[in-house]
Amino acid sequence: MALVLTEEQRMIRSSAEGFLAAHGPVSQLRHLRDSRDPTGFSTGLWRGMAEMGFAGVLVPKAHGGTALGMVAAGLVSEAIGRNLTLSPFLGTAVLAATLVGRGGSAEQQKALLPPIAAGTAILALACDEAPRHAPAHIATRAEPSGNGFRISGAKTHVLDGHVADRLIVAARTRGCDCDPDGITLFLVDPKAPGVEVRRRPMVDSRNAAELRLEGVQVDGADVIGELHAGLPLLEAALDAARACLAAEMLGAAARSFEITLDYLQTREQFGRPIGSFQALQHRAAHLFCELELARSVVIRALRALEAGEDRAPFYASLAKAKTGEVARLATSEGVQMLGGIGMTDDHDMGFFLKRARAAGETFGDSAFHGARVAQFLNI
Amino acid sequence: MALVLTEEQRMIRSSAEGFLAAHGPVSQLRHLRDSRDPTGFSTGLWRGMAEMGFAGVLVPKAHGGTALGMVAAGLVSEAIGRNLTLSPFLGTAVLAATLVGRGGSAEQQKALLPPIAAGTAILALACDEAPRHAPAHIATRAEPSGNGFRISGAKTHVLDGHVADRLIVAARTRGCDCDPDGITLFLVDPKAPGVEVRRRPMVDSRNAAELRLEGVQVDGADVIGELHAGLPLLEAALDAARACLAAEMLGAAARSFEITLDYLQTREQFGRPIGSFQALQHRAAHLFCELELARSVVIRALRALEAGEDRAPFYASLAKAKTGEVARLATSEGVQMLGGIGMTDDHDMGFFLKRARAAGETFGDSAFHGARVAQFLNI
Amino acid sequence: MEEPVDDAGLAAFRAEVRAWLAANCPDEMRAPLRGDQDLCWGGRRWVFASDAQRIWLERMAARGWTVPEWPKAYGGGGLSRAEAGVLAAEMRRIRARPPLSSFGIWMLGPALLKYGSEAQKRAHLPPIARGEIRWCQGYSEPGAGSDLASLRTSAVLEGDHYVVNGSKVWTSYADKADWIFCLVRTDPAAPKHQGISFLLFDMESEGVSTSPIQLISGASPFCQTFFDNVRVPRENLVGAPGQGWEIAKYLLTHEREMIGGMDFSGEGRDSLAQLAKKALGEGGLRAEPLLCARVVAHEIDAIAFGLTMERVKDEARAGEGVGALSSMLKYVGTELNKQRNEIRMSLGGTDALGWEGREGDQARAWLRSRANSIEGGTSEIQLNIIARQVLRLPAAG
Amino acid sequence: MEEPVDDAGLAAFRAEVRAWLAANCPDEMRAPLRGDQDLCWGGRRWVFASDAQRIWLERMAARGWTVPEWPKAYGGGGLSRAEAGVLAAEMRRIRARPPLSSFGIWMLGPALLKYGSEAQKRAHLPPIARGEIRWCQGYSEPGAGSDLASLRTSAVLEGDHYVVNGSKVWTSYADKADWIFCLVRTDPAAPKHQGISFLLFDMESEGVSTSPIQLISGASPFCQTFFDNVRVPRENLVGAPGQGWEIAKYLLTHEREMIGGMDFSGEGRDSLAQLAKKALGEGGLRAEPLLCARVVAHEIDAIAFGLTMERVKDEARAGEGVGALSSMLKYVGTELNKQRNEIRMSLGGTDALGWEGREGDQARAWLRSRANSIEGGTSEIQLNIIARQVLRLPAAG
Repeated sequence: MALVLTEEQRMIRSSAEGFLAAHGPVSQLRHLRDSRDPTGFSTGLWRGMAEMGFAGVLVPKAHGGTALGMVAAGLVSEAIGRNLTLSPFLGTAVLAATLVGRGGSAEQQKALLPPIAAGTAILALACDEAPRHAPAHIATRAEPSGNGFRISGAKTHVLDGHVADRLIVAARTRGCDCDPDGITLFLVDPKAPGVEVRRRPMVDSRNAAELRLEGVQVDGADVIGELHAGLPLLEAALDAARACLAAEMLGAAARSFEITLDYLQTREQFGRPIGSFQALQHRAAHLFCELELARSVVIRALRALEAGEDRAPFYASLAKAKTGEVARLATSEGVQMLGGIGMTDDHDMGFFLKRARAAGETFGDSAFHGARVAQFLNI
Repeated sequence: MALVLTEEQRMIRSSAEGFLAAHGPVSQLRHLRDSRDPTGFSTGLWRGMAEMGFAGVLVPKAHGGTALGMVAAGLVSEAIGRNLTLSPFLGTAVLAATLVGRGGSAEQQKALLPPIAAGTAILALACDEAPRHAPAHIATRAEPSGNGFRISGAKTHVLDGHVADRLIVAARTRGCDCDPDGITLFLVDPKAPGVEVRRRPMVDSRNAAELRLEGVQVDGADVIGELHAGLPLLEAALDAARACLAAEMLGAAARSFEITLDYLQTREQFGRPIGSFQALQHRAAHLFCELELARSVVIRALRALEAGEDRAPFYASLAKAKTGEVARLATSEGVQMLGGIGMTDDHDMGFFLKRARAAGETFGDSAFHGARVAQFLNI
Repeated sequence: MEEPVDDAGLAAFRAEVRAWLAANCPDEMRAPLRGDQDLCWGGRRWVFASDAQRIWLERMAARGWTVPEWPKAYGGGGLSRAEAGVLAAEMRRIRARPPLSSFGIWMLGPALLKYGSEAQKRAHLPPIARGEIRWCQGYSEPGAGSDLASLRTSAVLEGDHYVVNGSKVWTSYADKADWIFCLVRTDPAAPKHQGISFLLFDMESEGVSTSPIQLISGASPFCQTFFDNVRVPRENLVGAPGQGWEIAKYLLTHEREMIGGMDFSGEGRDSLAQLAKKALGEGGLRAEPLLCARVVAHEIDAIAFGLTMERVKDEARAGEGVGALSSMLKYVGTELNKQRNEIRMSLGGTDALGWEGREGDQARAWLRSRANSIEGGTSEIQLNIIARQVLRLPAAG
Repeated sequence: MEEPVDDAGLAAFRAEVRAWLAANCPDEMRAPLRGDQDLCWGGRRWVFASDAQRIWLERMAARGWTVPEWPKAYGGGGLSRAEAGVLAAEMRRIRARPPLSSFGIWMLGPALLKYGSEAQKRAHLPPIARGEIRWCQGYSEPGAGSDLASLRTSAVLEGDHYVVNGSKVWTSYADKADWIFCLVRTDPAAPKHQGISFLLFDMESEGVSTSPIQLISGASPFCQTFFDNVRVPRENLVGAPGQGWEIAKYLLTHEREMIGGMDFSGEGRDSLAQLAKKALGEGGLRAEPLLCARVVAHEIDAIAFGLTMERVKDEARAGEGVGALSSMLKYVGTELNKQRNEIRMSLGGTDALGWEGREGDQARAWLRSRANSIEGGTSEIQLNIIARQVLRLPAAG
């Protein structure tokens, strides 16, 4: 399987990069943060991304999507990472589109996929319940009630949960708290009685809501996918998101490396450019190599997911584990090599550092995915 | 507790260093190796070390020792590490002296401690049974027989086992293979029927025998310490040996760093000393810091053992874990910075690399002791 | 910590200190620092966080124990090094907070004791000891970065006054400080490292202005500071004209030791092992071997570093001197502190990503720690110093 | 490995290759290499380890598949890059050993194809392809180390012959080689990098002597080689006089790629996960979280590196070129191989410390791996190349 991009994919990459550099650059993030924007992204930009076909990248054409596939979703994510673009791309266009696209009933698909592709509906996945990712560990319970269920529990780190039109909630319909079996996914209206959403701004200027559900009534038709057997569907969507996060971290790492290189070439100390100091040269060269490794695992994971390979989850974890470390290294080296200026809020480097941390933590950090890789390798 | 050496300890250090540099230097190791010497060390040197009081460093004065204590034992070990001196110091003067000195009966002490201190008896501990250290994991069994026991099993990595006058064998008198309870230590005559000793030369030109015991009869009076409760005694002796190995690795690491620095200062490439290249300077400076950390944990462990602190095992593991990594780094950097010349057998650096590996592996490597530290820290 | 073994004199002193602390250290001051907000910096404009904070400072200052080893004549405690060690240990034992945090104590004081005139010592040291005057440091300049000696702020002697023009950057808390100790160029014709002098002046002098720099953590502990024809009496020059670089280097050594050791006094803080238990529950780390491995490796190094700090101090007491080893402490200490904060963030998981209010404390501490290896001489500068001054490796090029 | 998807032409070729290999690759040649001792180097004095080894070489050479992409006219297979990829994949599939290991194939061949005269190609390439002539490389000189261009071996033209004087070091298997390709200084007056030429000569020429260098692993794969008035026909100079440095750099790129990739073709070797299971038993790693963490981190990087090799090759096929990226492959590949050997030693525990006979294989492989980051340009040189040629960072001082 070739690990280079096709001509079409190159075009997608350059159009995503061009569009986001123009319409969703770092300065937009800075502005939204400084103005304490309650939405946390530009709805205008999101409409623009929908027009570009990005919101529907994983939505079938029959439902108004562009169906460009996982590699394209990753390339958009990489451009998002390069520009630190704020948008509901990950939660809506990747997670929700995968969940509904793969597990949704015909009615659900018809109702939800077109607005996802059009950028008019925002969905949010409510999965994690503890600070460290553990998707099989679900204590939120859905008890049969009437012709549906009553859901009670608490969720954390619900990306875009504060502005979501619909929530997708993982709840337990049977079994004990960490049983892989017995998990079911539900569509929940955030305005339904018993739903409490608290917006939580994060270090990377994104928002992830804290959610409380107290006896929230849903209909039987709100189940996405199979009753009790929601975990494989959930994991499939999470793997898509993890690979896109890996691509995003790759983009962020690559961009901060470029900024760092630029600084090394121009900044002078002791009468010479600091990039002429061999100790920094070797660290930069090492970082370059790490970025090349990261690039390889990301494209491999995206291709594996696109082709539906059995080993796709393995490659998704490999990519998330490796890019998490590389993005941490790239942004840390960025701040260190920039010195004082890199510590100031005026410079963009801090935003990359913050995003690398948050993206690294989301849906399993390098330790989580390293352990998952170990499991696949039977270590 | 002060972490600097006393005046007396400084004198011990300089006399050990002076004596071994003169009488047990790296060239002696090279000669013994090249001549495929079957003993593996100079018996003349060992007598000299006994005369210097090193063989009896842990033997009470009443039994002819110098009773200089654990710090002194560590300082001798450091000098051994600096010179890569081959001798039965670790097995006889540290392990056996501790086992017999702490656990031996009056008769055993009277019989064994004076010849240990005089350098006329060589003892060897037979503990490990698998390639990775696990002192509680003893499958060798000692069944009651007559007025004593019959021992059967196999042992590996028995330091100096090929020339030992007496073996000290850890065997199981009750319980299952990895039960901490039920381990007993026995004095075994290597010439007794059923004992088979195979000399095994190692990468560091030392010898560690493979031992087979088939129904070896020992007397009840050959038990060292308490029946079934030998593990704490064994661990105490192992901790003394681990701290001495840590000190030895510190010495070896420090010496190879000196050799490396010397090379950096004199070797020219591209028209300048290679030590003027900043990338190498930073790596050397980092290594210097690591050596300082190693020095601190070694002295702390030695003092803790000497004072019989409760936390002595913790500090012994801390020292073994840290110096193992530092010695690996120092010798690896040594070979790398020396380049081709460091890869040749003509240069001494390879001996340091090999010894660092073997000493690091003996009685638990950094991973083993890191895990033990974690246990103590309740991680 | 084991009970220490003292000789007779020290034992009596320890008993006295222990009793005095028991009677005089307010309960509220016996809790670990939760963060920078719990420090007491003193100065003309200081607003005490609590009566306990004020009382604790006053009582300690009255005994001279804010600066235990300074001579009594200058507001110090006149303690021997061993006695000061006892005081520090006894304070740690009850987890007493430091009564006063002060660049005057850590940096200017030692420099004045060594280089200052008798008049300068009598004028400046007692107010430092009592926490009445808060000092800031004017070293770095915009564009100079690690190349400190390329500074351009000028001080021209006009009659009895130096007239200072230029600007400084990364001056910690310049907007809150009362006085500044400042490197200025008094002889523009001399080679780079000469011609630099060490000048003290009041931040309320006409022509001084400050502008805070916002950091990635959201805090603004540093300022850019501008000097526009600031007139400074010539008796405020410390040492001789042109001796500034020597004084600065002496003082940087103190700063390095302080920054290196800052977060590793240890006793007041939770270990990562404890934090892991809080974050993941008892035994929770075992489920994550990779995170566990990182925690263990860090703890080993942190303990080794703590022991090294102790050993270096012991050796300094034994007369071996610290000197360039302060670069080692600074480098290792700050790199470890960054690592500790990285691991804390991992242990905290998505909880630690919060940003607003107290929810953001951990993330802000993490971002703050990133500056450790930049301020007070970058890690790269420390490695250069070690390579050149300790290892005696040849100069580049 | 997934089954590949070929277009029609390739699919037919794959079927043919698969059938041919099934019929022609001796069973004994379908086992993973146990070490260097299983390689076949060929040459005048080669003694085959087995009939199978000889037959395998003869059959592959007859098809030109020892050098699949070389033109048929020079003993090659004349395959396209895609076809060569198919052949390599099919060989991996049955774990077929390489029929021939050869510096002639890896290094001299590509240089001759690019810079050699038609006569030189016809004279030297076919014997390389058939494993009849074994080559060694004369680059490094005593005292020159990484500063390759400071070489001093001289070649002075006297009539129709160059007269060569000097010595080389680190010449791999010089004592076993038939011919040498050698960098010599033909113009001592020219600047350092100019005045160097690329010369071929027979090691049996009068005046050539070799002396093996014993390594820390106990093996002696390298020699010091001495030239005392060796007379070499002038037609044995490749390219133009003074073009030697250019040819050498071209050729080093090939060497780097080879060394970088050497131990990571992967399929024939056990993964560390498998080795851990052998050494510690099923699940044995779980008892040691710290060792486990090291194994996992290595495996992640090893897989990432394998994918990167693949990607770089794909990009080269797509016309993007490898160039300076070979330094990346060399640096990462060799550092990973050293790490892999370190971890193997840890997994092997005290067993791996054995030294005599087969018991010493693992320790010797570990020691051997240490040279990876020194030979063929040190890791430091590779990082310099990346910094300067890929990242375009400014020259030092």
